[in-house]
Amino acid sequence: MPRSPGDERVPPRIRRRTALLGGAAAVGAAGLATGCSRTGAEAAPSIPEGAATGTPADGGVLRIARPPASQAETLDPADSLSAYEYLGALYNRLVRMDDDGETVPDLAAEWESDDEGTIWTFRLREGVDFHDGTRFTSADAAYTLRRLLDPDLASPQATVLTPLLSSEGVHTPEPGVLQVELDTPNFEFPALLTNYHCYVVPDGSGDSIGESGIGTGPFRLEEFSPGGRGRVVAHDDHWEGRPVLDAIEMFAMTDIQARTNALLAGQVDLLSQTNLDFATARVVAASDRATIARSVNAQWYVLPMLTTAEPFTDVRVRRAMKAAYDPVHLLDVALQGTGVLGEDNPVPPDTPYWAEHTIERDPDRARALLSEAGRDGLQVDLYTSTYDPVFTPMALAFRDSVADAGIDVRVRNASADSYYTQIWMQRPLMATYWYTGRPADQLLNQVFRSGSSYNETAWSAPDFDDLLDAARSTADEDRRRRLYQDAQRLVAEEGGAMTPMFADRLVGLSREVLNYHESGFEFDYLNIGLRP
Amino acid sequence: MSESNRNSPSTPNRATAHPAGRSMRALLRSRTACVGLGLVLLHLAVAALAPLLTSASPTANVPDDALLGPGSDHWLGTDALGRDVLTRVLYGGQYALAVSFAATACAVALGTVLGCATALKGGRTDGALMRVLDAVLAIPPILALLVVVTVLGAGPLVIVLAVTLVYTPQVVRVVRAAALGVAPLDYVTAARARGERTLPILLREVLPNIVHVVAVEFAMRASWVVLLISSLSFLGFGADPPTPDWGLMISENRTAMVVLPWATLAPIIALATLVVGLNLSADGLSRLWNVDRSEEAS
Amino acid sequence: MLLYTCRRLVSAVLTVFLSAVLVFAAVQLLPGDVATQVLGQDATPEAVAALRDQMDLNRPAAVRFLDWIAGAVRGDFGISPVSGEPVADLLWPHLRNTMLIAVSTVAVAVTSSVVLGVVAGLYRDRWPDTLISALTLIGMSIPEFVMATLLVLLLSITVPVLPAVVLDEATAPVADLLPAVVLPTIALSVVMTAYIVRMTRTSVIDVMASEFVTTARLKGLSTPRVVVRHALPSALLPTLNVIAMNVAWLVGGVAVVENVFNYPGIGQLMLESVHNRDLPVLQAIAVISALVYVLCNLAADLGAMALNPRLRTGGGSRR
Amino acid sequence: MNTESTDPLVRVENLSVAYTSEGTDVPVVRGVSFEVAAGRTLAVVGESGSGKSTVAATLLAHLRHGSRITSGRVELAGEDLFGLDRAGVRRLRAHDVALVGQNAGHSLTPSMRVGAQIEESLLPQRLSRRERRARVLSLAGKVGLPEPERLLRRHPHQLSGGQQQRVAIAMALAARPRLLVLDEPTTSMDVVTQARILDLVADLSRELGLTSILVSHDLGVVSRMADEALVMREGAVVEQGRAQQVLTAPEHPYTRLLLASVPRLEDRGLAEVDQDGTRTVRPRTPVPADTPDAVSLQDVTVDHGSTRAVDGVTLRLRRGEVLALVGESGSGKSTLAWSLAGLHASSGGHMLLHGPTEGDLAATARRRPLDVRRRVQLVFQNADTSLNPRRIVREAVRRPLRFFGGRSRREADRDARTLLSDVALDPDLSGRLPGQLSGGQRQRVGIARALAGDPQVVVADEVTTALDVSVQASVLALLERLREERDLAFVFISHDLAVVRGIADRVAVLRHGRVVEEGPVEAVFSGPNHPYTRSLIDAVLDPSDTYAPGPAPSHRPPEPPPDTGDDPTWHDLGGGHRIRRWEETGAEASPDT
Repeated sequence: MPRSPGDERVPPRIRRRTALLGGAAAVGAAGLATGCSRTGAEAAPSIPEGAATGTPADGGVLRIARPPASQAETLDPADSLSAYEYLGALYNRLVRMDDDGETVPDLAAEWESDDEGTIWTFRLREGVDFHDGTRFTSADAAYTLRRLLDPDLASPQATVLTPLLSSEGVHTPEPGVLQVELDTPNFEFPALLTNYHCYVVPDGSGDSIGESGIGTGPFRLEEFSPGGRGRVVAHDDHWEGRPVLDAIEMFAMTDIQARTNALLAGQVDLLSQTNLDFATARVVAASDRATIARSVNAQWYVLPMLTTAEPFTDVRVRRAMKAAYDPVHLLDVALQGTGVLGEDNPVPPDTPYWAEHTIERDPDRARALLSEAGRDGLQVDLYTSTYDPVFTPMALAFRDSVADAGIDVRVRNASADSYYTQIWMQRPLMATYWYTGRPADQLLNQVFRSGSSYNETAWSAPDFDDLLDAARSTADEDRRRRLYQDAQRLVAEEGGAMTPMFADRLVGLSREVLNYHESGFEFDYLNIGLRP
Repeated sequence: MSESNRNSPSTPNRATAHPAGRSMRALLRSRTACVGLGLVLLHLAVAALAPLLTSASPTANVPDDALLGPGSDHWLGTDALGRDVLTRVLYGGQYALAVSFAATACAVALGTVLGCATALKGGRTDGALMRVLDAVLAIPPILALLVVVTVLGAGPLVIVLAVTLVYTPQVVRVVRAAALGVAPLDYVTAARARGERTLPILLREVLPNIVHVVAVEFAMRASWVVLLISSLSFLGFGADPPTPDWGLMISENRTAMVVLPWATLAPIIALATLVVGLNLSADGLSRLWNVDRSEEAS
Repeated sequence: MLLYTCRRLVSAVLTVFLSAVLVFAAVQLLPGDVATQVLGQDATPEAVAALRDQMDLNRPAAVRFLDWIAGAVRGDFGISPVSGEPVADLLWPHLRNTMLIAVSTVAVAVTSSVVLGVVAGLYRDRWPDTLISALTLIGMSIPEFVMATLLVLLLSITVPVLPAVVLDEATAPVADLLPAVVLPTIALSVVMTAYIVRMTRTSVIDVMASEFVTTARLKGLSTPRVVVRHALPSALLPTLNVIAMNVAWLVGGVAVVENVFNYPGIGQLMLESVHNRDLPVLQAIAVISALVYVLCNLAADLGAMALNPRLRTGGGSRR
Repeated sequence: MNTESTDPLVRVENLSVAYTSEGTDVPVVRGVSFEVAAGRTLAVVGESGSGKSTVAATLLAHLRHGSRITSGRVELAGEDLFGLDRAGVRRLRAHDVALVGQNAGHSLTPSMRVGAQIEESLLPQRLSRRERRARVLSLAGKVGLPEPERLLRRHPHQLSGGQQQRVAIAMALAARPRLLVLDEPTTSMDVVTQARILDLVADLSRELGLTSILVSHDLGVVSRMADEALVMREGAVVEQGRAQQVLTAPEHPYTRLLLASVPRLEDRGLAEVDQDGTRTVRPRTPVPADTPDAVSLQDVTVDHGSTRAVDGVTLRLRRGEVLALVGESGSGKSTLAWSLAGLHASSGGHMLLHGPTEGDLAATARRRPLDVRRRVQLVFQNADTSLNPRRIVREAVRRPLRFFGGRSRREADRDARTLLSDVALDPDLSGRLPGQLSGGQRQRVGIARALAGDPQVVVADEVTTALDVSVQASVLALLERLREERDLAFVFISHDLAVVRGIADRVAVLRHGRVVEEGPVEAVFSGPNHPYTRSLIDAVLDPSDTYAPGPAPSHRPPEPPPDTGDDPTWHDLGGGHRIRRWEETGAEASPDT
């Protein structure tokens, strides 16, 4: 099973007004996948495992439907409201992440650190030009990095990078070399630069980059309107070679149902950032115009308990909740098997640093824990939304399965558009997800470290923080891995996040599309094409 | 001059019947009203008796039974969570009927009181109230509803409150017009000449004579409220899952309509027949009682 | 007549003003500070204070209202704190797009419903009436979101002749939006036609039973002449109101249909703004909708004046 | 078409019409037969529900929705009207038969200019536009529309009732019909206008040699207009013959009853009518001059907004006396009555209640003390709307009993039954709803309700206007009896001088809110009079009068009263009879503009 590594995802875009109410709904993905052959009156069409490959036609225009980040979205990669789909087409980073979660070269050809893990030297690729014809140098890379650290810009990635370095530590010894001097040793530093906020922009372009979109990527910007449509065209002089397509058109659509209809009606070719529920996926797969491609383990689902809110301030209640629910039931109902168990550990299975760990379901223990905490017959509201079609089935299945432990869950539906402003990190218990594809270090630091901006459970455990610090500064790979694994176990046992499962993303795309490949935050814009 | 014998007092069957019996019989003679009220009663009965009609649970998720077509175990198949569609449709009326009827009742009751009072009071109070109500009417109902529901959360009580808020002005208009039609009639004048107070005049003389308008208004308004609430559910502001509610079911299953038609069609049909029933009731009753419905524009 | 028109105009302005007051007051009552809403949970107190200052939240409500209304009159509805753009820039394109649907829907619905209503009224209780009445009943009973969904399924997905959703943004040229207008127009027309047909039918039946129509018939006039010259002007009077109400409803209430079609109209903007608590936009939408509502009613009244000479001459009944 | 003069133009044979109601046939017309010769006028007479309008409509091949012919045929010049196809029916209506309806205000299309409506009737004649215009103008002149050029461009609501009816007549004549059907053409008009319209129709019929069928409930109108008469009752013909014959020597008891019930100007008291149609006039015993006042009015004014409806009226009403207020609509008589009953506040002058209970009547009902309030009671004109349709008769009477008398429910029920029998209603009807009663019965309930307050003064506002003549006679008799039994004073408002003649002791004639003449009934009806009073008296049609075919009787010129006294406002003729001085202008007596 391929794994999906990656970098970060949704919460950075909290302010987006995405999606759809109206839309899709509860329903789970279902069974067709392995092991689930239904003998119901209606045999479901099977869902293909991957996208079609082959030799595409030269050129062509691909139409992508995407959820807008906001009506005020921008092409500035560092901004919290950046228009995600454009970034990969327009820009490059110094480094990117491959399918196995390893950091690999992009604009940086190679890199190394000193023994302490404090001074990192990146040797940059030569002969790379920006779309406006200017040559890419280390000045651009340094400018990009310093911008990310600029407190006025308030880039989400700043919260990850600021503890490590300051702009004084960024040096450009020569045009082809970038040197970064960290404040604290970190052997995972390059992995942090795979984040999609770290795309390289031209030196001094800060004021205009949000509209100009000038980068080194395979496509250059022709047209962009925030929250509306846009178009990028092939950049003939791209350093990796000209992309297959002539152009990509992007259409912003908040409603997941609208996106699906557009695909089914042949108005668009690909649905970006859209996980289709299983029933819809079946409809799409059955259509003669469109089909489904899976992005395996592309997101992990989580029910974060806010550890600063009653009743989850008590670790016994958190443990009781974790012991009470049946992840297998959740996986069956919500995903119909198109995923794997999470065991309350957000690091994807089989990725570097993954800790194997299991949690036993035990309703009786849950009852005992609750009674110990004085919370017999616990009643909680669980917020969900149509933001993602899996939330509600997951919440309903959760509600079913904790009933055995005497826990009464009331599922409350909240509006999708304001879900991440009104509910997330505000309500004691809700349903959410993250895209996989972020390095373990970034994940654990960003989502679980005390005081981190995306710490959705508001968990604060000094021993956990210490483990992370120790891991970062440990040069020895094995030792580092063990430290990270210890940290994961701590999350699973004491943290506030219930992570029932990793899910495949069911991506809707036209049958005309060839060579679609996406993993984590890496989308292959270069090779995607249309059937000849 | 009236030539017909229709109102002639000598027609014997009219003269002897008890008033209540008479209106009952008239009702039975109006096919429209009968069919309409019959449909509404059927829905009420099904909603009330749902637990007896089906043994399945409307909320239990059975992943192994997901997305089945119609069959002997599940007459209308199952939805994506393996819930029996027929069971959910049968239970589905409970929420729609309870919330819609409660909301309509509140709006109509409040509107009737205000409408009668303002019609009898007349003068400046009436003018001012109507002006304010006009201003309220000018604000799109869906906007007001959405704002109230977003701010207060989407509970059934909130929806009742919001619908009352939105529809009361319209009821006031209709009832006021009806009351204004009654107010200058001589029997009201007679009561005023006796020096009776406003409340007894309202209760004894005016209300009994616009009760039919109120009844028609109720039926009509209820049909709108049912649709409105289903729209709210559709937009995600209605019932919380897993409540079996028609609007929610339509919204949940509509994407899969191609492969799973009944999960969407069944709640649509249930919703439509209820609305048809309410509309037919309103039609039949208004024709039976000669209610002028031109004020109903809103 | 002029006097009457002026009086109606003044009262229309007053109604809109009152609506504005109500909307503004209601918004003030909303729980939660706008500044906190906008900046989110982690905002520093200084940032909140700065934004409050920028948004003028520290001044008394009455002063802010007057400022706002003064701006609104000039078409300036302030700045949307969510998108940072002037509200007017968001509002006008969306309003224009909704008007596209509204105008075509009105055109389709009014023509078809008046024709159908007259036919039903003339053939009262015979098969054309039964058929039309049954169809309108169905039209009224199916929620418009269902109608819209079915239309998409039918005319966009199964037989792909029309776009299922709108890919363009609000500011797209009208020509680009036109194909996308068709399905929403059909979905809305069905519902609207149903309501107008019923009203037209009832009023045609009433008028056809009136003494003056009987008199016209007894003069030996042809049926078309009786219907068109004698009956219709009076029969359309009550219909005007329904039409006005429906137009107003179109502007305020198409949210659901626009949602299904991803149509960048005022309803869509409204839904977005509700979710984002973009209050300045909501206020502007409310006031604009109120204005449209009042204008529609005004138009209906003026139309009634055209159809009913009694209103035209000040209503002096000398009988 | 056969136009041989010996054949009757119209022949109706054994015509029966029924309508279907809730599955059963209800007959409306039963076996009616008659003929009308060309150039003659036939009157169809009957009370409400007699089927007379239905018969008239069949002559235009018209039946009401839901009605059908169950037997018989209707012929015009030998052609069966109900055998015609659509085009034939249109031809018939466009060329041969025209209708003038009861209420021109309702029968003219409100959205069309009246000129256009007349012109429409000319369309079948295929004239040029100019010819049509000319014809319309000449027609307008013929029916006596003043300033036709201007009036024809108006809409119906801008015309007075009389003008509207003239337009309707012009419209009917435009088709140059052979038969004119007049369905209650003057019923909704005041007497003076009625007289003028009737004159016009009579003149035109003669001039154009029209054949007419006149439907009316008013025997006076019939005697004025018809050559022949046909009396209908409950759908069947009870008597027919030459009009004069039918009206002076009726054979059928129903016709006799009908005729006897018509109040006449020459009656010197109230006529009592037996079931067989014999009438006895009981002469009025004058109220003694020293009887104390029940109500006195001094310079009373009442305003409706900015218009003055009642302008300085001074009147007195003695105990046991009936004071009639007479005038056309808009004269202020009803306003004055409503002020007395406490429904309008007066804006000036004094209004006092005398007698056992005394009080100021200037205040509205709610401000009057309960005991004053109950002493002045109102009976309404329209029995249909004066009773709450959702309350049974007993409740209608019981409510004031309990409200005023504070009786217990049981006492009130008992007293209500007594009251109902006092107004000659079967107490068994007390459980009925008003909709289940006849018009006369309803009016009696209204009277009983007024009596429940134990009043000293009853204000009766046009209480018999909406009733058929036979019922009117019995209600008038009831009022007279109650007056005697209870020593009641009545303010009796009416526009019908013949009724007033029978019931009133004194008469006050109102015009534009002022009293123009006041006096004992004998004195007023014998004259001399104010010209306005005179025109009202002259317009009364009496069924026993025979009108010579020819010009209408010329109105007697007002006799100048002998100048008495030097009051600048009034001629005082003695005996309480006084007449307001007037300017000698023609405008005084011409309401029909």
